[in-house]
Amino acid sequence: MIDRVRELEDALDEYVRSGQTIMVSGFGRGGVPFSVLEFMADRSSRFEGLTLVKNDANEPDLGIGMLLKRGQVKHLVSTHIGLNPDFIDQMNRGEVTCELVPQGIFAERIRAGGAGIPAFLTDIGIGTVVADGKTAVELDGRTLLVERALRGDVALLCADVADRLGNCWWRGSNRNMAVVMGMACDRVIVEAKRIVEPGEIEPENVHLPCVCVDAVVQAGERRHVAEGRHF
Amino acid sequence: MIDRVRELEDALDEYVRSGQTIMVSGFGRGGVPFSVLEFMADRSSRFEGLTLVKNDANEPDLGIGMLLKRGQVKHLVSTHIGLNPDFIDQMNRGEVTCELVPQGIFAERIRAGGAGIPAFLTDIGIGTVVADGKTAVELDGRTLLVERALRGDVALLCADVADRLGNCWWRGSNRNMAVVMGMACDRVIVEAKRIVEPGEIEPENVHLPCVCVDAVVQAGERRHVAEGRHF
Amino acid sequence: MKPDEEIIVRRAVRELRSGMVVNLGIGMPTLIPSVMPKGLDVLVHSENGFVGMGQPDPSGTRDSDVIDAGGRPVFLMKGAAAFDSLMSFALIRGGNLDVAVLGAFEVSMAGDLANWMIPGKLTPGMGGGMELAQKARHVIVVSRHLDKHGRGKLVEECTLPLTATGCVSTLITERAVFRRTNGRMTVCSIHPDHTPDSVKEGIANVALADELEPW
Amino acid sequence: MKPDEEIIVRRAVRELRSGMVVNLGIGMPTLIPSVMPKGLDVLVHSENGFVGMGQPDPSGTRDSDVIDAGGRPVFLMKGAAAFDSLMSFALIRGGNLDVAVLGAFEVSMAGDLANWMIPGKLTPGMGGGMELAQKARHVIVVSRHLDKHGRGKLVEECTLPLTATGCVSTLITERAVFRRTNGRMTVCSIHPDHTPDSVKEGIANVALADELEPW
Repeated sequence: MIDRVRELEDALDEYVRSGQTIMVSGFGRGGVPFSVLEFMADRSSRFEGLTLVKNDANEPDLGIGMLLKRGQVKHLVSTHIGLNPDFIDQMNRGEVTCELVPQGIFAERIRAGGAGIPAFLTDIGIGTVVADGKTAVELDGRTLLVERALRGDVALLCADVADRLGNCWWRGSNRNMAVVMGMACDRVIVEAKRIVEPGEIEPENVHLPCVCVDAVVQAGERRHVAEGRHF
Repeated sequence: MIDRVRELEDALDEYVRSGQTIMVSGFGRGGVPFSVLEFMADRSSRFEGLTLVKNDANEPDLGIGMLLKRGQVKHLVSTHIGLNPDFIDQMNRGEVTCELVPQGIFAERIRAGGAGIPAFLTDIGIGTVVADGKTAVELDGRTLLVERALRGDVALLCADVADRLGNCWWRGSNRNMAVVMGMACDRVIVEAKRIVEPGEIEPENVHLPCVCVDAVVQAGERRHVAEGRHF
Repeated sequence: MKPDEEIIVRRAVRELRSGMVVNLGIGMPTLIPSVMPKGLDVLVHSENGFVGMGQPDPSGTRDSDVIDAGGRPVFLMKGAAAFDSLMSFALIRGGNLDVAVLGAFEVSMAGDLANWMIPGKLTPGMGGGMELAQKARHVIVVSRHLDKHGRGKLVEECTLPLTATGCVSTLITERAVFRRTNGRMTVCSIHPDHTPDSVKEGIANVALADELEPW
Repeated sequence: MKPDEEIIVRRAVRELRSGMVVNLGIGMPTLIPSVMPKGLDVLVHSENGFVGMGQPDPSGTRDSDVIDAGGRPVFLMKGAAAFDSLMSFALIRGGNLDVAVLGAFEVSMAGDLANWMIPGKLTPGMGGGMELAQKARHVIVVSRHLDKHGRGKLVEECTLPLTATGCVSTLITERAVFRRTNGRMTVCSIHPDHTPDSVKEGIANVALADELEPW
């Protein structure tokens, strides 16, 4: 039987390297792989010079906020960074660069990367700074922007339930960017709040099929967090 | 409370007209809206000159095979017509036209239509007759084809479970093209094998959200079908 | 909720009709569910992955599994659907939203919207704002009438980076409702505590509709 | 299963390794699950919406809710995932298939594949064949050695409309296994009942590998 359950450290050792492009799931505090990120922040010299792709910059000292603060990140591709003033300061000091992408285009570019679609055309962002520097084309009398697929070396995801094969299921608002990121990276590590046997997730309700997943690791008990502080 | 459950005849009267482009779910015999199609075939003069978009041509006298045989269809966009020799004969006699599209590109073009993506670039079909007549573009040194979004006036879907709001869920291999078709049409009629109250489908397990659906009708008891014959 | 905010969001709710699919942006728009009257059956879309979002969940924390786009815990109504960002924005771009209620830094007389960046000062990012502003059938902006420097939010031309051009249908402040009519924002309703003069405070060159709607 | 088919599919199974993700095309490839040995843990992908497809379900009908791409009822293994066509082909194009086993009308010496149309005679359509042929890491074609007119399936150049160019890694017939080596199909293994001469019947100009693999 295929079994992708691994120790967190083993999986990170095998798949994650300094300098990689890493996609991280999560929207606000929902669906963020906190255990994996804490492990990486605690060993900052092993995981440096990263390009992160994440919906938002989390909060200072939380999630990717820890990696940003420790200077492990050289570039962030994101849609919203408003809850992390420390990161905005780092950016303004030129310590890190950031590409801001409209959220739906962010999801769509990652999905394109996962789905083998090299590029797509869109009218989103026309007439705004988002269009600056992008190729525009005419199609059936409309001006459209060419948006390119985005892929990563590794995806770090947090699922509510994963089975030993790697099939994943998410609760409520935790799914956000996880499925498309799981499709768009060469290696996919899933931190699961609950690991179950194959067959416990109904086939029709699997959100991310196991063929995309390389390792399932048990999420740690999350330290209670409120208003950006650990307790 | 919003309640989209309707009588089949009322929904078809309100939304379906001769000459429309109609997307029909189903792959083989799975997920085909047989009750709606039988109703339309029985009233062929009310539903003529249709352009159908369907994964396959069904079998003679089955599903869209009935509409094809009665001459209600002028054009079919499909991926596979091999199980309907009657239709191939009609096509060879010039009574109906057919555009064959690679199955994944078929799904992707419909999804693009539903997701507000005017077009996408792909390498699928390059070096084959599928590329004939299509715009080719260069991107990052690769030659790619421009594939345009596909939309329809009406989608006719068969779901295994729908709630009164219109949220849908499919069993096994019945989902196939239904979700993307439900997103890509101005009006969506779902024939449901089972109609349930809102909340009975877990929010996370909804396959097609209710905002895409205009009417839910009860599927009839399907006459048993084996090897293309009704019993 | 502060008094001005309550005036604004209560007025905004009256723009909604049963059956509508409505997205509520981060900030003041997320106050709307708490003032929604019984019997108004709108389906609330939240870009982080729901249709059918309900009231705030006072027992939840920001670590809840069901949060709105602003990170606050919420309940779901019966019949809600939860999905990922991909589906969420496919629904937005596909034209399934009747209304988006958004905040603003600036709205121009032509209906341009700027709400995601103040260069050198504030760069929260656009989040899902560009798609919402471009693709919802009606974009309602809710905002204080004046910013903290006493400048009106309705300006002749936006000076900040745009979210989308010509997208705003309606601007609701605590003083007035402006609607885009013949391509230009026009005063269509005035709050009972205000007058045409106080509505025009800080705003150059705005016309009144021939007939004002009741507030 | 006819004797020739059984020889072909049993040989094809021996190309598979545990852990592989494998798609089985319509026709002869769908016979493969029934000859898969215990202990060979492949994940079978079916383009109509599964990963983890199992054995045929003899109790099912073609109206079953769980059918393969050829319309036949099947069981799912524990841990299977069911999804729609969109996800299914995203997985294919995204490079998640190790192997696709397909049928053929013609395979050219350069590895071109024609399997979806015989103009004027047979137009079944390409179904998902183009994506499978272009995007699976290894494309294995299973086919009778000769067509019913006695012509070999392996031809110098395809005369029929192509499914994809240069895509075939391996061709397995009841007489031989051909692999694309340095851009040209080469005989790599010969069935014990056959000889280099009988393998070359109906096929022009095919070379033998320096060292043949055991069948």
